[in-house]
This record gives sequence, C-alpha cells and structure tokens, in this order.
Amino acid sequence: MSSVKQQYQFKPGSLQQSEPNKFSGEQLRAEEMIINLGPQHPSTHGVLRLEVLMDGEIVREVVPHIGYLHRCFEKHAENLPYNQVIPFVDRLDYTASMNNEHAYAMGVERMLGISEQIPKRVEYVRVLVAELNRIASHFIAIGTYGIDIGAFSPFLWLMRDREHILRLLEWASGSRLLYNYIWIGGLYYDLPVGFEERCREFVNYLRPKLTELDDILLKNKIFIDRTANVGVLPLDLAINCGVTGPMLRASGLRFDLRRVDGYSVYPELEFDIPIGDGRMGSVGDCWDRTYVRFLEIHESLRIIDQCLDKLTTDHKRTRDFDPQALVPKKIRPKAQDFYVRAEIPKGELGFFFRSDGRSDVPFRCKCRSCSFVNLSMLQEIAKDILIADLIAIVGSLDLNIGEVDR
Amino acid sequence: MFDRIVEIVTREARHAGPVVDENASPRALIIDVSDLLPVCDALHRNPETYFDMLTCVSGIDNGPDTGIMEIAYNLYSIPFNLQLMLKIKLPREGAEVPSLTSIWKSANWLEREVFDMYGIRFQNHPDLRRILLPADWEGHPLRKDYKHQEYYKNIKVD
Amino acid sequence: MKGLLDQRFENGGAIVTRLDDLLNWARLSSMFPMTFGIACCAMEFFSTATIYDMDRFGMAPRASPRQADVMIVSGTVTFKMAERIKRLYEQMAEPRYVISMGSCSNCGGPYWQHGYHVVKGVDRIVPVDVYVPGCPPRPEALIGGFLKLHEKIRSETLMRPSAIEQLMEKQGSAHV
Amino acid sequence: MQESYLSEFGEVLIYIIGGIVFVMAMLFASKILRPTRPNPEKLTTYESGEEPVSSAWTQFNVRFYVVALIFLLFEVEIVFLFPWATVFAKKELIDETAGLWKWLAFIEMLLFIFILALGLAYAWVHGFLDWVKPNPKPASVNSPVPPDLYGALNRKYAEKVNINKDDSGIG
Repeated sequence: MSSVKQQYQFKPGSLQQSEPNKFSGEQLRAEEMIINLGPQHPSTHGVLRLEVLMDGEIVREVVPHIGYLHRCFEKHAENLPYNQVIPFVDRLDYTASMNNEHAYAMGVERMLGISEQIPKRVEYVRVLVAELNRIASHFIAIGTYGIDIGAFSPFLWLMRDREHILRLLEWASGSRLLYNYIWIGGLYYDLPVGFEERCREFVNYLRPKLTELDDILLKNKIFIDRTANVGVLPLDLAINCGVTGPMLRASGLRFDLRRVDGYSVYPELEFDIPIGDGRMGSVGDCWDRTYVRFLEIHESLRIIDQCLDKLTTDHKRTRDFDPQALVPKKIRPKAQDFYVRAEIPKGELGFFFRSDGRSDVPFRCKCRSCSFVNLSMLQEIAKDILIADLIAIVGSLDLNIGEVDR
Repeated sequence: MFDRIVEIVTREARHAGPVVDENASPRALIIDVSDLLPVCDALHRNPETYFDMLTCVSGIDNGPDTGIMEIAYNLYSIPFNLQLMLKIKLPREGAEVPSLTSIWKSANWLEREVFDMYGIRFQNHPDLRRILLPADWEGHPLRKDYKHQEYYKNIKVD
Repeated sequence: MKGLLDQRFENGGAIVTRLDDLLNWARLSSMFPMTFGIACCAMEFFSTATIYDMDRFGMAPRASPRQADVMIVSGTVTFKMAERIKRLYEQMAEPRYVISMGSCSNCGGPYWQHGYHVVKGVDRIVPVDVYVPGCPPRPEALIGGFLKLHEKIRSETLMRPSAIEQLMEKQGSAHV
Repeated sequence: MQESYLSEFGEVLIYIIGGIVFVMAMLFASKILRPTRPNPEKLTTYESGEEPVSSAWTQFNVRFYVVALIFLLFEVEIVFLFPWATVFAKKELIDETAGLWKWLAFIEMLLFIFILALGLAYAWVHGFLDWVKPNPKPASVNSPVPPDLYGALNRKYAEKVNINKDDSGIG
C-alpha cells in the first residue's frame, strides 16, 4: 500500500485557471465552436494541446497550448556541473539523444578550447552514433505520421527497423533510449568489438527496406492525396518564423548546419542536402516534409558508410586508445557568452551558455529548441483549413514535446 | 564584416553607442533598450546584412546583488551566413522591452518564454501570456532569487 | 443503487469464489491500456506495443479513457498535467488500474531535486497499482509490470476483507 | 390471402418485440451488475482531458442539412423502387394487359426518376453539392531579402564540395 496521501482534490473550473482558453464561449459566433485536441490525444504525439476554433469543418484558428511537459531543463542546468547536465540534455529530444549530446558536448568543448584536440576516432564515432540516432528519429517521425494519416503497417515496419538501431546503440552505450554516451572531451567508452561489422550489416539490411517504405507509404495514392498541397509553408514565412531543419529544407532552401557550419568531421564526409521540390503538390507541403526526411535517411546511411570506412581503416581501434583521455577533470570555461548550434533531426538545436569563470556550473544555459520554434509557426499556416488537414499538418511538423517544453 | 555591422548599429543607436563584447561567441554588441527596435529593423533590412532569422532569445538574471537582467538576442543571416548576438541590460524590477514580433514572427513565443521565466514584459506583444508554466503559478522560476511555492492546488511542491 | 460488483459479500462460499475467478480472468485477459504517452517512457511503451507484442496479453490500446481499463503513466508528470491526469483517471470506467512507468512518475526521477514544475510521484494524484522502475524502463520491465498487475487482479475478490478490517479497527483503537 | 398477410406482419412484430426485450434485458443486467461510482469529473464530457468549452447544443453549419436532404433524395428513390420491382415483372399483370403493363410501369418509373434527377440537377447547378472548400492563406511577410540570394545559397550547397571552415561568418 502506498503511504503517500493523495493530495489533489477536484475543484470545478480549476483546469481553466491553470491554462485558460484564448477564446471564450461568449465571443463565438453562432456557428463556431471550440474543440480541444489534447493533451491526451493520439494524434498530437505527446501532451500538446491545440485549442481549435472551428466553423463547421473549417478550422478558423489554432492556439497551441504547451508546457504540459515542462521539466525545468534550464533550472537543472544552472544547478549542476557541466558534465552532469548531459543526462538532462538526453531527455530534451528523447528520440534523438545522441544528437543532443553531440551538440552540447561540442559547445562545452569549444568553450574550453579543446575542440581541436579531440581525436578523430572519437569524432567519427560521435558522428556515426548521431547519424544512427537521426535515422531512428526519422523513423518515428514518418511512422507516427503514417498513423495520423491512417496507415498503420508502415509504423510497425519502421519500429521493427528502429529496434535494430536501438540494439546497436545499446550495445555501444548500455542504454536503449537515453544514452549518456558522448561525454565532454570524449566518449563513455569505445565502440564494442565487432560493432562496425554489425553496423555494416544493418546498413545493408536497411537499404532495401527503405525502398519498401517508399512504395508502401510515401508513393501511396492515399498518402499523397492526404498530404500533397496541404499545409504549404512558403519560404519567406518559414525563415521569418525561425523554422529550421527538414521543414525549412522542404520549403526549398538548402540549409543544413552540418554543411553550413561544418562542425565535427562533417566537412570530410560526402552527403547531399535534400530539399523539397513540390513533386506531388507545391513546394513546402506536408508530403515534401515527409519526403525530405525520407531522403535524409538515405544521406545518413551514406554518412554511416563513410564513417565505418574511416573507423575500419584510418582511425582503427587500437589497444591503447582511450576515448576518455581528454575528458577534463574540472570543467571551468573562462567567463564568456557562448552560443553553439548543431543540426539535430528536428532542426537547429542551440545552447546559449554564460559561464562566470569561477565555477563548474553554467551561470545560464538556455536551450534553443527547434520543435518549440517550429511549433510556433503552426498558427500562421493552420488558418481556413479542414480539420483533417490540421492533423496532417501537426504530424508533419515532427514535434517532440520533450523538446518543445524542455 | 563585423566592423560593418558595428557601423550600421552605431548609425541607428541614438541613445548610446554599442559596446562590443569580444569574449562572446558569436561576437556580441551591447546596446541600449530604447535602440533595440530601430537597430534590429535596420539589421533586418540592410542589404549588406539581411539578418532574416531570429534564432534565440535568452534572458539572463545576474542576481539580486547586481540588480541587472540581460536579454541576449541571437540573430542569423542566412544569405550571408552571419551570426550576431545583441545584448541589452535591464533593471531587475519593472523591466519593459519593445517586442520584436513586428520584425520576426519567431520572436512571439521566444519572448513569451522570457516573460514566463523572468517576468520581463514586452511592449506591443500581441499575446503576452505565460507559455510553459500554468497561468496561476507564482513567481518567475529562472530568477536567481526564486523560491518555489509550497503548494500548488494542494499538491506539495518539493 | 449500488451495483452487484460494488457489494462486499460476507460469506460467499463456492459461488462467489467461482464468480471471482471468472471476473478476474475476464479482467486480466483484456486489459485495454489508454493511448497516453507523456514523455520518454512513451517511446518504450510504443516499443512494447509493437515489437514486444503487447497484444498477447490481450492489451489493445484504446484512444478514449471511457474504453480503457489501465492507465500507463509513461513519463514525467508536471503540475500543469497533474489535473488532467486526474481527470482522465476519473473518466475511466471501473475497475481501473494505474501503472506508473518510469522513475519520473514513481518519484520524480532525475527531476526530484530542482524540478520545481515536476510532481514528485504520480501517486500524489491517482492511486497507483504497479510501479515499474527504470529511466526509461525496458519493454521487458514494462511487461513485468503487466504480469504483476495480472497477479494483483487475480487475487481480487468480492469477499469483504474482514481480517484486514478487524486488524485496522484494532490499530485504529490502539492509536486512539 | 389476407390471413397470410397478417401473419407475416405478426412475425415482424414478434421480431421487433424480441429485439426490444433482448436489449432491455442486457441493459438491466449490466445495470444491476456494474459498479456505479459517479462524481462530477467523471460525468463531464470527455474532451481529451480538458474542460469542455460552451455547450454542445450549438448551431451547426446549414450545409450539413442540405447534404442530408440531398441524401434523402436517393433514399426516397430506393424506397419506391423496391415495391415497384416486385410488381414490375409479375406475369399475371402482364398477361392481363397484353404486355402493356410492363411498358406502363417502366415509363412511370422513368418519369419518377427523371423528376428526382431534376431536383438533383437543380441542387448541383446551384452549387449545393460543393462542400465548402478550405482556402488556406498563410500569413504574408514582406521579406526584404531578394529570393535569388536564397537561390544562390541552394546552388552553393548543392555542390558536393564542402565549404571552408573559415567561411562561417563571425562565429
């Protein structure tokens, strides 16, 4: 028996106090009504709440309400030493933890000025696991989007393939989902023996599966009809709203921080930046967004292939290689303001640091999360659309509520 | 290129000239609050800079003993691949900042978050409500002197 | 009017015990969980539902609480979400069960110290039947939680818990 | 003849009564079995865990009724077609009228369908069949940046070569 007393008691109207609606019942015209989507709704991918003002079947306005998963990341970052923040960084975008860790570790290393000394093998392993995780994240994005549109089987297929990635990453890091693998100045551990071969096997296994996915979902007539020409996001609006990542690329701008900033070892790797070309409808519609993600999986596979080549030839595993050799015992950057950004599957993840030079704890660590900014765009394009299209648009944003709310 | 940006900012900043913070990365300019809107507008429109994206707005509380809060704006120019940080200093109590929503739409939610966490009010903001915390939450949690409330709707906060 | 299943029987004998078995068997072989992912643990819940085949326990996710028997609180419970979780719990039909999945909903998890907006344990809001530890728990752990819940349901009875009541009375008088 | 008519309706009546009794028995059984523990939170409308706003008895868009009416058009057609089909090919009637019956019945039904089709055509021409179309207009921004700058960026990053690290602006 639980000894904790239940503390919450219901009072009428208390939900409206904690998160009031933007529209009240009195303001409405006769035919309008307000419908809540979420927080518990299968199509909102988490605890997002959308307040929808409807006229018949037409959505007049959407007001997203967020914060149902606000886990106080910035407060934790202000109270914990730099290296202990990494587990919390994992939990920001829980579908792509490796990418988050990569961004964070890179930022602190640059602040410490040790980013140039990191061994190449460490960097290649980082890129390898980050790209594996990018594939897993895109699988979730495309799979759950399929469910939203009404296709359930692709989700099962993608979860099956994602499981292989999770098992690879578990083998390397010891955890299935939240890894704490990339440390400041190094890695938790070198790749296990035989990882490269298994990873190569997986890549060869995945390529034909992607063709299957293309056939069953993305080139499906129903899928195209539901997503093409829906939720068109023009490029100038996208940029003005600060949209980044696959959504910006789907709007027709070849903008990828892996190429633009050329961080880590990405300049040594060869990959393309897919952009939306309006093949099925107009540039920047939901289909483009999904297809850009799909093409990015191909590019990630290319990167993984090259990383594996390097890891088995130039930067081979040696007996005396210690991935923790450069991990600083005391992380105390000089006093500065620092903004670091990196490309994670959803877009640009940025960390704003302020260190005071006197302690191991960041004075301020602000996380610029891409899902948060991408979601703020929703109310601009979700006007005068059908309610069914609203589901399609929200799904195509590839939101991760952990990252929206932090 | 940075010198050119400093020139543009100096031309627009009427109240106090910009102070360059060399330590920051990307390099930062500290400007006066009243100059914020014209400076940002100029940086957005100038054909040499075209800062078309506002990526990050971070509030910083320097603690009650200094009595200063700061806001750092991270601007980015996609066409020219320029990064710039603008910083403004505010008093800790009753601070008011002009909103940048008229220039960049992304400022809307980013400023709401700063309001939620620090209690800095933004003038002419279209929809200044709390965004992450419940509307009936007490206090602004990222202030350095924040003490969380004992109970929220009978549930103990500890 | 109180329903038959609300009654507590003093001395059931064979009929009530058999009825117990039938009811418990029916309940535990079709526990419909509510589709309700909150945070990281929801990803592992997805994995459990798909790769690890939740259907073999007769569990098919339902979208509405009115049709669900089990609420799996998969993730961090925040103060903003707490009232909603309570409401969703109340809107489920009896008998209803709650599985608290992951450290965050057990006790606040990694957010227990500085998480001003995190409820330190979902059991402050709704009664919890099974706690599944882990951050996030592996799908196997969640399945272990389902089996624990099966055990719990199997031991449910319509008989009045007279022994416990006596014990509690005794304790109550001792305190007074 | 008349007796069999009655008994056929009687069968239907017994069927209906049986159905009602069955449903009632089920509802009553669950009524005495089920646990009832109502509270105000449980009795409210389920709206994804939120408090419902305003009443559900709002005015719906009039188009829903128009669509329902047009749907009724085809219902009426079917309702009349079924009894007509049972007598259309009746051998006695055709023999009695020397083949005139089938022509009469056929033309009669054509006339009926024509009148209904006229109604449909009326609704079609007046655009009652067109459901209101979504017309999304994304908020416009007058960006000062000329679009060819973005085009130049697209061409720059489309090349396979990676850019130089020193080119990354002020950062």
